[in-house]
Amino acid sequence: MSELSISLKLFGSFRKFGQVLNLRVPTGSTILTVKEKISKTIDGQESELVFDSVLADNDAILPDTHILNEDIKLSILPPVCGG
Amino acid sequence: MSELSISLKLFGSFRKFGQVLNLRVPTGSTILTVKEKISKTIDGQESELVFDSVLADNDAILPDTHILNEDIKLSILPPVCGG
Amino acid sequence: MNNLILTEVLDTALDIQKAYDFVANSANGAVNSFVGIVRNNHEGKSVTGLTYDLHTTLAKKAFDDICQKALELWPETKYYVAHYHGELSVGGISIIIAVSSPHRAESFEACRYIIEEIKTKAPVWKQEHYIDRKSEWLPGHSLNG
Amino acid sequence: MNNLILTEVLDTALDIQKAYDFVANSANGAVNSFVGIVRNNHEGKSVTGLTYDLHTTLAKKAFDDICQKALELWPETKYYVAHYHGELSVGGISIIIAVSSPHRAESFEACRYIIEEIKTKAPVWKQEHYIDRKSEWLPGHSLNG
Repeated sequence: MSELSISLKLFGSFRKFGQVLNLRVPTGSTILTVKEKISKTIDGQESELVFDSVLADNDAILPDTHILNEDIKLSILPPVCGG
Repeated sequence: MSELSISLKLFGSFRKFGQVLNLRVPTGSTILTVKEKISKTIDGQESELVFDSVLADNDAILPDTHILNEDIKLSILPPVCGG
Repeated sequence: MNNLILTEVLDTALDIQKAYDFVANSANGAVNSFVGIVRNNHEGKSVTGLTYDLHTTLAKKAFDDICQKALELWPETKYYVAHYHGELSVGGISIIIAVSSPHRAESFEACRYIIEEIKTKAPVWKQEHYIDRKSEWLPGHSLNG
Repeated sequence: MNNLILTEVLDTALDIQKAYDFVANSANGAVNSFVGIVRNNHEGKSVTGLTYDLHTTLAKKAFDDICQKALELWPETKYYVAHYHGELSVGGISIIIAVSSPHRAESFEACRYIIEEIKTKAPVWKQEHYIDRKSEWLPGHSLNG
């Protein structure tokens, strides 16, 4: 099964895990699958927060059903509190 | 019948009649009487505006029923539109 | 009147930074401010400027009283009000109101309250000057009762 | 994005006069502005400062989109939004929003709309620093759906 690489930029309370998380998931994975992978990668810490967060590329938020077919740079955006 | 002097400072659209109007009214006149006197003094021009206005000393607006017993400096305050 | 309220009637240019600096306060996370500007048109007429006439003493007293009332309605707020006295061209600032409060909702509410109260209760009058060199005192709200 | 909207993410001090100068316009008689300030306390804890984390690209895009939507809701308005990125001490300015409009009601409404939208839709996070040297990322609104 082929895999793709994700470079995941971390924001807000995910920063305690570093600036970037490098992940590999099967080609054709959905964003939801990526979230499950993130949750495992950080040992189930902040698991609820991962699923309350959204993943985005540099243009827009990607829905949980979005399918990934190639290497990509993503950001994980936890719940926001600007202003 | 004794009289008292009123020095009436003019504001807003009353400024076309000058800075100050000097009036004499019977001692014991009410503010309403003063308004009637003002209206006569400016020949009935702006008569409606006189009765839509209030008279004030330097501390507060005086009600129409307020009685004057001595010489006084007043201001006539037409309807306001600040800001 | 106290260190929570500063009101001024000025014949020099009004200063937004001054308004902010007075109300800013480390316990208050929000500042809302309102600035009134002389517009280039009014009811279809081209306006070149405005003359602001005030009863200086009673206007300042009205501003103080309005802020004091707001302070009772929205505790822990702080107020700055400055109103221009004299002639202004288009673009000139006629009024600055700034309100600080612990949270944002009160800052918006109290600032709106102040401008609405000033419009109907403070002895201030406006004379509009038009492009054809005519002028007109604007109608307003009677202070009667 | 156009001459009616200017949004910025800055790591230098935000400037109230700049906000005013951008939105001021001779056809618009009203400017409402909102300034967010780092408070010295939050939910009973003594705060020494805040770190503002932003996804710079998406935050600026969110500010632009929010202003564009407001412009459709309140025509003839003009917008400035600046958000600070980095660390601020108590009293520091985290956000400035300024809106000009022909009449005052829209300036208040649109400015309030912008801050509420930013609070729930822009990718911005706050880490509070307390007097005991501990820190905490604040909870927020999920961008999910």
